[in-house]
Amino acid sequence: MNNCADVVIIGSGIIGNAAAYNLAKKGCSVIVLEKDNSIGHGGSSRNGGGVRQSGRDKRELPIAMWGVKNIWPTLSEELEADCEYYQQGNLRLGKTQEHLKILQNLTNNARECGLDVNMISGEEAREICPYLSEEVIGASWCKTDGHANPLTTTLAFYRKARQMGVRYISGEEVVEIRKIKGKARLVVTKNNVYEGDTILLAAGMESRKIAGTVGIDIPMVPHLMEVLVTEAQPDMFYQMLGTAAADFYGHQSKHGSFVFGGSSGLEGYRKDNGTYTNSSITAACTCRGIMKYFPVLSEAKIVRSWGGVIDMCADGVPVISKVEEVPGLTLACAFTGHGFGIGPAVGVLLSELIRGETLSVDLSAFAYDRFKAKI
Amino acid sequence: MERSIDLGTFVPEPDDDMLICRCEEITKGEIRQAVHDGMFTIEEIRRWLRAGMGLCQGQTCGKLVKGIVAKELKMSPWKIEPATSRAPMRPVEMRIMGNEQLEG
Amino acid sequence: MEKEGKQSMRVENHPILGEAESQTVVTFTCDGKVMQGYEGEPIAMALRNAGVLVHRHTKKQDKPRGVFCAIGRCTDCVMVVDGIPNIRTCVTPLKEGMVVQTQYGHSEKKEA
Amino acid sequence: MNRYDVIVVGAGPAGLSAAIEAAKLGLKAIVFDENAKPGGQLFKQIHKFFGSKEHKAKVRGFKIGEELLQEASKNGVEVVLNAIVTGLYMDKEVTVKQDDKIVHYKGDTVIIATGASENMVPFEGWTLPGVIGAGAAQTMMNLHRTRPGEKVLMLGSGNVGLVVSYQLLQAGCEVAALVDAAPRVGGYGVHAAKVARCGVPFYLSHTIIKAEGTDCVTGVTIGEVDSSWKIIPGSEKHFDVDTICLAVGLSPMSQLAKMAGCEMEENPLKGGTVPICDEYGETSVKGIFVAGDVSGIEEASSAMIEGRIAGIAAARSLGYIDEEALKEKSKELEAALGSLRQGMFGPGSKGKEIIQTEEGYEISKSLLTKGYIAEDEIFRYPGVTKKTGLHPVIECSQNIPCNPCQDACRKGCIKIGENITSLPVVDQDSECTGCGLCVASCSGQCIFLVEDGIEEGYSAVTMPYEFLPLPRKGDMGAALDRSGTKVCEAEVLEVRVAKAFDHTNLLTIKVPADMTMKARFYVGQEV
Repeated sequence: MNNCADVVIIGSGIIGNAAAYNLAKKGCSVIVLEKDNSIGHGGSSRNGGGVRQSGRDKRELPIAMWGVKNIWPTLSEELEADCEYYQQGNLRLGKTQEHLKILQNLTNNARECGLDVNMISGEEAREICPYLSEEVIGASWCKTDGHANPLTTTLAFYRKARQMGVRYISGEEVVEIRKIKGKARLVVTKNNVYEGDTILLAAGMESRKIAGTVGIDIPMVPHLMEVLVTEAQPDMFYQMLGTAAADFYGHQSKHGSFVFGGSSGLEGYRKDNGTYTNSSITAACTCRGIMKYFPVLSEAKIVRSWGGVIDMCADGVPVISKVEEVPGLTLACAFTGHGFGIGPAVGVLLSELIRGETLSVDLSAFAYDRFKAKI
Repeated sequence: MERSIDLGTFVPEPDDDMLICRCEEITKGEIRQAVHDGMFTIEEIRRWLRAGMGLCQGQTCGKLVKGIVAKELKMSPWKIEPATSRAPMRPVEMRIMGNEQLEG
Repeated sequence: MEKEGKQSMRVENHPILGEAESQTVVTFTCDGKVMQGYEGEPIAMALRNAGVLVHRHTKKQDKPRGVFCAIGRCTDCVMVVDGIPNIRTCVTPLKEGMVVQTQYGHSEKKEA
Repeated sequence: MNRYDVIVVGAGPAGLSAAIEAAKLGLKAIVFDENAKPGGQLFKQIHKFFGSKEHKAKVRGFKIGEELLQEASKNGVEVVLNAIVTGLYMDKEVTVKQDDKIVHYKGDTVIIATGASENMVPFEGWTLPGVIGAGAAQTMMNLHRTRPGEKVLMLGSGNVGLVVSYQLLQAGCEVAALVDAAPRVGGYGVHAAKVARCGVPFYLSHTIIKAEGTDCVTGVTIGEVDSSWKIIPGSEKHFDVDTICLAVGLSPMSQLAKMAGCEMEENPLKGGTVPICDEYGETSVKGIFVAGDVSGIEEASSAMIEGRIAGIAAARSLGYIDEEALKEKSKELEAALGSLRQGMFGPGSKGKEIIQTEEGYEISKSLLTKGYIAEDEIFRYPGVTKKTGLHPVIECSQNIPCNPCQDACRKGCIKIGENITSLPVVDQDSECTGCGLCVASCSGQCIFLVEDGIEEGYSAVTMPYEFLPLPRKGDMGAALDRSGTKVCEAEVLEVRVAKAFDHTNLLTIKVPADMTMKARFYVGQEV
């Protein structure tokens, strides 16, 4: 097999796969290298499936809005697979005045960027989603938000890219990126060497170590987030949910099960046994959080829980950027847990960035060299 | 693992309609097709089709799915990694899950 | 238990286990029909002895299912019990007055 | 947090044995089990166990369960039932669903003894109500005293399929056929023989084509398979049954070990995914041990010994005993385990076709394909003699680790010797008193007493009998041969019931002299 391609992508998550698909569509040859045995085994398969605009950082919002408008509505059709995209709004719930203040703030920020989001009362929230408890006194409501199935979406990009001739190699751990005559060109794995005109590093938290092999550091740390899933329930509601207090987030999937993400507050201090080991207390904490808002779910059985690592960036937004001192290297990492919803849009933008095309959305806020000391 | 290997064209088989995953009602044909679509690992099959993601979490069909995937990939089922194990080992109601007792 | 009728599958006397111990009979309903069983035995056993084999119909294909593993693993025998769906009847003890319903998909209602 | 020296997951033979052994050495031990009754599968196993008398041979499974429980409570082991271990986390933290709570515990050591789960095989209609696992059948009839159906077809001729078929017969079901895709019976020949002589036909090299019925099973079609497992056209056979029972093997239930981060392997000889462990059952995670089927599918007798070894090793790792004591204590157990693993059904012989016994006797082809030893094969074996007068006939033809018959005979008529798997030899010169203890002691029910010339032209045959209703002296019925075919009329001469026989009653029938070596079962006249 030919180990050379126009673009070598490291990482087969939603970002890597969406970029691979878009690059292939534009005629580039692409090789995708995945460290794990399974495609999309990192955060792309371990998130709440939110396709949100509300609640995003101002810098990130334009990508999210562009994606919701231009990519998501036709994505299932384009990939010929059901991404289970539901655009039925996002409720971010509050139970205290303190919560409402947080929500008001987020709402104001988003409205400044032109997003149609507004504050609603507890009653109005219950009209949208009648299963909410009386404890909910208000919410922010963005009706163009939604959710999709991150598992099928990530794999649908992979399937389509593979059909279009993108070469995937799983179980292929990258050891280093090597420069040739001043330009990043070789990707050395434990077993092989691959060569590309462009190297796209989209390996989540792993990206830090790999970027380090060409002297680049991105200030990010791993945070373990956990998700739980219930047995299938009768169809109840299709809004994406979150809370001001970040107790949990999630939705009911097309299948009927509820998928909820949550945290215990101790995410930065995890220890593991080599897998994304769940902590013994997080799922319980998430359940308690959920039941305060949705007492009706208290009999729903949890069938599985899992953990995933967020590549938490120092300033909370990703790095999507070429690297000046390492020509040939493009970074797409540090998504801080917001990567899925904007992933399909980022895939398009990366194909534009790599091919030197006009960018559909300005990416200057995501430069790799934006991190400065505080004083 | 090289994902661009040629598995030949997908040829329907007479027992493709047979259910394999009883919980999620996934058929043998769907699993075979998924392999041809590039889903080579048990995790990918689970995520793509939901086979083994239902109430019993693959306790009944796990070995069967492995066998089918292995056959399509023309490899030994013993070379195929089973799915990750995750808590809870049995379904647990949310109200019970949230009701922890940490002290004796 | 005289009221179980001819469909009863009880093993009253067993060459190794001997005579069955006497048990408390309780009354419950299955899809509205009044039935009897032994207190504390799995719901599924009382149903088997009342001649009920179909516990649910599946969501996608609407196919009948019943007891398969009988030890709470496979979850094929789930029914709606006292209004709660997905109850594993093979490991849930029978109680007086229980309301047991055939499960269609994820609830007791037949989906259109 | 609640802390124990050792937390044992699973109150089956391995788990209880582990906890008992650990508690005896001073460890504070707790056992969790998800079931309402302890004992794991033991309480469903109403047959007598094989093995040596030191390791509970000829005791029925459920009795062994009761004995283990008593021993556990005597030694201060806490056994918590209806307690589902939901997870095994870092630092050996165990979460347990108890009532409506999740209780957290920490163990200085954890012994995982979660046992096995049943394999399944799909075919058209396999989701119909009435298709059940063999474990389900056992649970229903032996624990809940409910027959799974009236008429059953069994798929699988391993020990589980054979034993459960026999239990179905004992519970009053009809077993229409015993089917296996393999060309040879997988389980012990003696288990097969006791099913075959009840008239159950064996269909080897056959598999289920489909289960019939709309709402539940009303019939089944099987067909013969060729060497590449394809159905041979025209070989289809139909049976009217209401139940199809699947006994197609077990897989280690090792998810908890995997979750805990133990290094795992896919091992066909052990039946599936198992944690890699050392000779004491310790996994790659220090302080986490495994014992019993979870570490590789074997018999319950092996599981008990593995459990005891793990319990002792846990004691060693916590400093309750020293290395020397560990070695000393485990030595005898390792030896016992080694002897149980001998023979043609031991792990070393898995998948191999055995054509002769260790002693060089040819294995009965009929036994392997039809479930019973053919008449022209029976005299090969050292337990079958042409001695005149009252004597035992031991139709034991395979190297199985079992020796209670040797001790049963006070006259020394039966010899097995040092090697527990050797075939029993009947000593022609020893006197037989006809006490029948050997008949009742044989877990495989393959010992008969025969006596020629009890009156002119007639012989007496004494056989083990575990069915109801129990025939009475003077009853007239028919004698069946090893294949379950009626061969002659028979009169019941005697029915012996004794506590020492433990429900294996001794039925003596009178048959024509030429039937002495044929008549092996009895059915009363239809009422």
